[in-house]
Amino acid sequence: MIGNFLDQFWSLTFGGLSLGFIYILIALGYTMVYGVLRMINFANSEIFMVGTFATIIIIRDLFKFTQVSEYATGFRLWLILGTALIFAMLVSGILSMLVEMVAYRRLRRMNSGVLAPLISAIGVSMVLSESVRILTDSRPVASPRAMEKKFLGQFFDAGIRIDNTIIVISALVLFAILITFVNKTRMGKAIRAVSMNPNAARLMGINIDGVISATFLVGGLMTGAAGFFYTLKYENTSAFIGFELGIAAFTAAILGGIGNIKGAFYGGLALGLLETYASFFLGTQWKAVTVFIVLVLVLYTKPNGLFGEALTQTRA
Amino acid sequence: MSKSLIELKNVTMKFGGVTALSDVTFDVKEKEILGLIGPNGAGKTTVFNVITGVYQITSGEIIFDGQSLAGVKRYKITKRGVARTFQNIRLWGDMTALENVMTAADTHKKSGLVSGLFGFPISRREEKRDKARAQELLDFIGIGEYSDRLAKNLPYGVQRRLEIARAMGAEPKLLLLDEPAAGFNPAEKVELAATIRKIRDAGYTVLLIEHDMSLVMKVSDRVVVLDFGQKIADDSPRKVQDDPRVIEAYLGVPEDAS
Amino acid sequence: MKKRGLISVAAAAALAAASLVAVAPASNAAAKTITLAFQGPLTGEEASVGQDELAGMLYAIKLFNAKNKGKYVVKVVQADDQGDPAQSAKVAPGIASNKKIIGLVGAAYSGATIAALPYYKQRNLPMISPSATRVSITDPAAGNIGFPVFHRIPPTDKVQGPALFKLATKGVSSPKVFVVDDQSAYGVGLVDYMKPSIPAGQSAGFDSVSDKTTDWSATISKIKTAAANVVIYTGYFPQAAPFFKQLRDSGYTGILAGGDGVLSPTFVTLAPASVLEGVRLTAGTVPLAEIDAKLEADFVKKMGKASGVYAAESIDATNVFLAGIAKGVSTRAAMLKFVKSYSGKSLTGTTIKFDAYGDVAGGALNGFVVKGGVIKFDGPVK
Amino acid sequence: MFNLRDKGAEIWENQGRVGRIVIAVGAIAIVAALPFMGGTFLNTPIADYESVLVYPIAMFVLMAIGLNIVIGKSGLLDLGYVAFFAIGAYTMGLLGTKTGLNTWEILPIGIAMAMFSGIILGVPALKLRGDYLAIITLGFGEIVRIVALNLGALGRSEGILGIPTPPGFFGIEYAFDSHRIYYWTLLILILLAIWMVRRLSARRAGRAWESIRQDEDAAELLGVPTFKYKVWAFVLGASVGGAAGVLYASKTLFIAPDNFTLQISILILACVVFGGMGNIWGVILGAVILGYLPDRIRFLSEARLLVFGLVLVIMMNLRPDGILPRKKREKAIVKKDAS
Repeated sequence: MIGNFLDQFWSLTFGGLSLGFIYILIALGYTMVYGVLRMINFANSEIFMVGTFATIIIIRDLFKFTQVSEYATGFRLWLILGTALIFAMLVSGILSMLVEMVAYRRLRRMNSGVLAPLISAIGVSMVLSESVRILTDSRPVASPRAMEKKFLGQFFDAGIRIDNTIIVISALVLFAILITFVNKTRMGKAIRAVSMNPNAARLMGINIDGVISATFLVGGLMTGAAGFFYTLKYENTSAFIGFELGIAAFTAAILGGIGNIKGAFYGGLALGLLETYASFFLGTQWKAVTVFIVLVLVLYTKPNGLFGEALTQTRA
Repeated sequence: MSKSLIELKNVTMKFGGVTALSDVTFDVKEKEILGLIGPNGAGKTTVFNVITGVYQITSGEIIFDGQSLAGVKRYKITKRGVARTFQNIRLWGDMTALENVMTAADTHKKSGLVSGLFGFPISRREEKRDKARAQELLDFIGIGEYSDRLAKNLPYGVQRRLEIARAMGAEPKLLLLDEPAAGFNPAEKVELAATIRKIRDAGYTVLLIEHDMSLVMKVSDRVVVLDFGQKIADDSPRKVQDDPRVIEAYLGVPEDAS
Repeated sequence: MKKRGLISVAAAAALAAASLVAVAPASNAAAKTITLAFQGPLTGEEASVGQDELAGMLYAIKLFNAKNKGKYVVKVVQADDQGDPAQSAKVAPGIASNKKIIGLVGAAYSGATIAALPYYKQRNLPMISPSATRVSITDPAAGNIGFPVFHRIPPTDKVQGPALFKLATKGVSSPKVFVVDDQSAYGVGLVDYMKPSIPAGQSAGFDSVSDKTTDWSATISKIKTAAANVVIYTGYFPQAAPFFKQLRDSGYTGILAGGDGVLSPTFVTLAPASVLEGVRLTAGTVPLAEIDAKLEADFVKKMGKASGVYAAESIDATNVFLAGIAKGVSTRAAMLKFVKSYSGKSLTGTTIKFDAYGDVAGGALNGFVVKGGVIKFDGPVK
Repeated sequence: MFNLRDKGAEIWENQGRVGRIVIAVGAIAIVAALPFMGGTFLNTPIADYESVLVYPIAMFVLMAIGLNIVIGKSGLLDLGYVAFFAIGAYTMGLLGTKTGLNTWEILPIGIAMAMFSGIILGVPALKLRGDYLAIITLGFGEIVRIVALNLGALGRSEGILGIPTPPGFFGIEYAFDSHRIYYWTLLILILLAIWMVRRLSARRAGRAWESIRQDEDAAELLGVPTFKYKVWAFVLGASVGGAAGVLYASKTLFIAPDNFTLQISILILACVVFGGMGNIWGVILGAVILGYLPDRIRFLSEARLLVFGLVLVIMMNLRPDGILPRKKREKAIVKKDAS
């Protein structure tokens, strides 16, 4: 078994890493919102789901790819991928803001506690997934392949595939942009201020509603990007794709330390690798069990999550 | 002199690199009212927090009623006889005033969940006894008429007094009052001073944090002064007022008359 | 292809048979209303299978109603059980006590079927399932759970399991077979009945993967470690397509195979044609487009979407009831008697005749292979 | 604004002993008579009205009362409540098919199993920060289901078949289709659970839970053994879920992992919040409505779950504290912030 594991180590690791980067981006959606509102945004999984469909709309309907098309190359390929990424991000970002307006805003103004918005978000979640299900005749949908899945090279017998490489690099870039945004821009600083102390932020004249909208927008943009990368890598989606991935990403956010942007990063990576290794060693059916046992152990020894700093620091 | 109820011996409390209490030693005698004063950030509330077990002290020792409090769970410290109020009111807003006091009084109940569920005689007896006692306490503190009102709906002054009644509900030997007069007008402060004395006369020992000097000096038997986490004075109110180190500590830090 | 032509003829005959009784249109007032029911998942996560089967049933009824205008109007009560036994247990008594309903197509899932059966048996409601393949339902040794009301069109896991293995390893000189199930009762059942037919030394391993899985890299690593050259997936098409795709993309070049849960026209739309080229599938029936392209075209025209998984089975199941209605059957007892003694052609031209326990007697399995993005009939599995 | 909860409380409080007994008996009689009202507008299309009364409605009510102890009383967010339901059901399934024990003998065993697993889950989980409890409990619920799905002894995905119905007594027979009998049995369990919760609420345990929910640190500092009472809340909630599970298995004769998905946990949570967290009458009303609604709106066909979701969003926005809230909502005077 160990020998087999070593044989497969690098290909498992690459698979786990690229899955981990997708988790990171979705986890950011959870963690940003948690940072400012201290709430689990249950609808984030459906925002991701819509992001995958937005990607497919571009590739299949705008650029007319089918399952028997020739692969795109060169400038056209980058144009397609770029358009799809931006479209997915925008659709998810705007949807995320709408979700905040519908599910959270009124309740927040009424100071209603944590649970009413949670149920309201679950309701939004049901509406979104059932609407998409009806629109898709209840069937799964695939994205036609626009880019050939070439191997760029070998690393200890493990192929390095182009889509995984794109995911890792782009996700890193997006993450760097996000960190810069949060630390350097006016709005980013406002978001941090609200997450540290909403009352103080309000007294300082920060427009709380605006900041919260912006947080949902940014979280949605990241989640939408995850939808694009997911579609690029796996090429399949359905109205209910968000549920499992949402829970996984949420777990990742907690594993890393929720409310903490860096935590989402480490948590996503850790979860991607953990899931892949555990599936290989213990059988895929025990993956979820392993993940949760590890989660409990981690939280037991490090109450702020695996890589989380004290709660108030580097919080989004 | 009567014997000490609680003794802090060389207590040091560090948070990372910040030393909140440095080698603090003092005691509170039985049936005494001890005032604990000091400028903002001197470490007064930290003293409360280390006594009640919110923080584990870095070094030193706290002896309460002859036993060390090191590593004792917070609710057990309360059970041994220490109860406190909070500087920023932390009542259970969705409970009535009476329930607030009764909850604290539950500390010493022998009957628990199971006997409560099946209505064992001991549970009924204790329930009846504590209800009467809680009402007595509310009357004692002068807010008996509010017993059926939700705590969150009470006027500010009543909430402050309810904090005291609730702490007394836990039948403490030592009562820790954290700025009980905050936000009070002069008339209310006079009333409060009388109440604190009355509490002591009823057999409680009181450790009092208060910003209002005149109130502290009026009610305290003895005053301990902290500055930057260190004890700088420990004497009768009159002598402390004249202590040059105390005056220096407060100099430049004009006292707010709140 | 000769075979295909033959099937088309048979299909045409079957359609004609279903509408044989269509005499000259009588006055509308004389039309007799008969109610059938469908039970399966119509909302929620499992809705894909149920909606596709329902479309097949409605299609068959649309044809029948058109042919029998003025004589019969067949209506359908749609009982959504979300594929969940708990939901089924509250829907079933409602359907069972609705005396208008004289036949039920469904339930789609075996678990929901088992939960519903006590009620249908009690009220003597004949049922024909297009997709509940669990062996125990018709196994007298398991306690006659389904007898006498339960019937089904597809062959059971017991028949399909070994056949799937046979098809997957056909023409492979030294097969090393890796089997992956989807943890559903369907997938696990297929594997359980396949296992005894795997000769010693030909098994490369097993994996059991939740049907919510999206990333298959761990399973793929196991397959590579085991150096398998045949991979069989026992589950449904929504997971089969991404699994096969990821496996191929990782460089696997061996054989891919799946059962009737994969045999959906949607399957081939879920991955590039080059990836699915050569995938082998088994099923008791044949997709509509393979039977006759015109049939599929007509289906799309009438139902507004392409036919889906278990479409032919649903149409066959419905046609059995419709044949009874055409013969004037209007009560449950009569319908049950009719179904028990029914013998007729399926869409594919095979004979549908139920044995005492409700299985189609001598049900054989067909093999299919994906070519150029289309599922092609490849002869019966022998 | 008219407040249903306060109005109801007022009527109740203004009654003497006799008046209260009359109201209680009358209410129970009306509820017990529900199975006979199938002919009215209450009837559900397609699904059988009396079955719907048993599952989901009565089962949901029972589970919601149990979950309410955990979440409404003590403020602990439990997203894996279905685990206890599953444990009760599988206890019944295993013992009912493998041993000669009958439902009534298994009921206490099932409850004990659920309580035991409540301790297993509660002791580690309740030591963690409150925010994390949600994900840990969610994981626990999934673990229970996955174990059932993978253990041969539990029938894996095929589940357990042929679970016996409860033996009758006093001439009452529990046939699998005597929905009314099950409904009335559940009603008795529900009344027992209501009795338990009301009894505890008025005493030490209730006060301890309330204080924990509102300000846990303050509670601990005023002598409430918070950890112990949190575990108690978990264990009592589990016991109710376990009881529901035993009866459920004994009614449906067949259980499979598919019956115990995360969706059930979320639905029960929705019942509690939708009805009015912490107020047992609200919780019951919430469970009745959310259990009943999806079957009542079956005429919407494909769109019914979509409409169900919409109802959740709209109602939560209109009544954030639920239909019958805990207590009259007033502007908060006290501001809590960390010391």
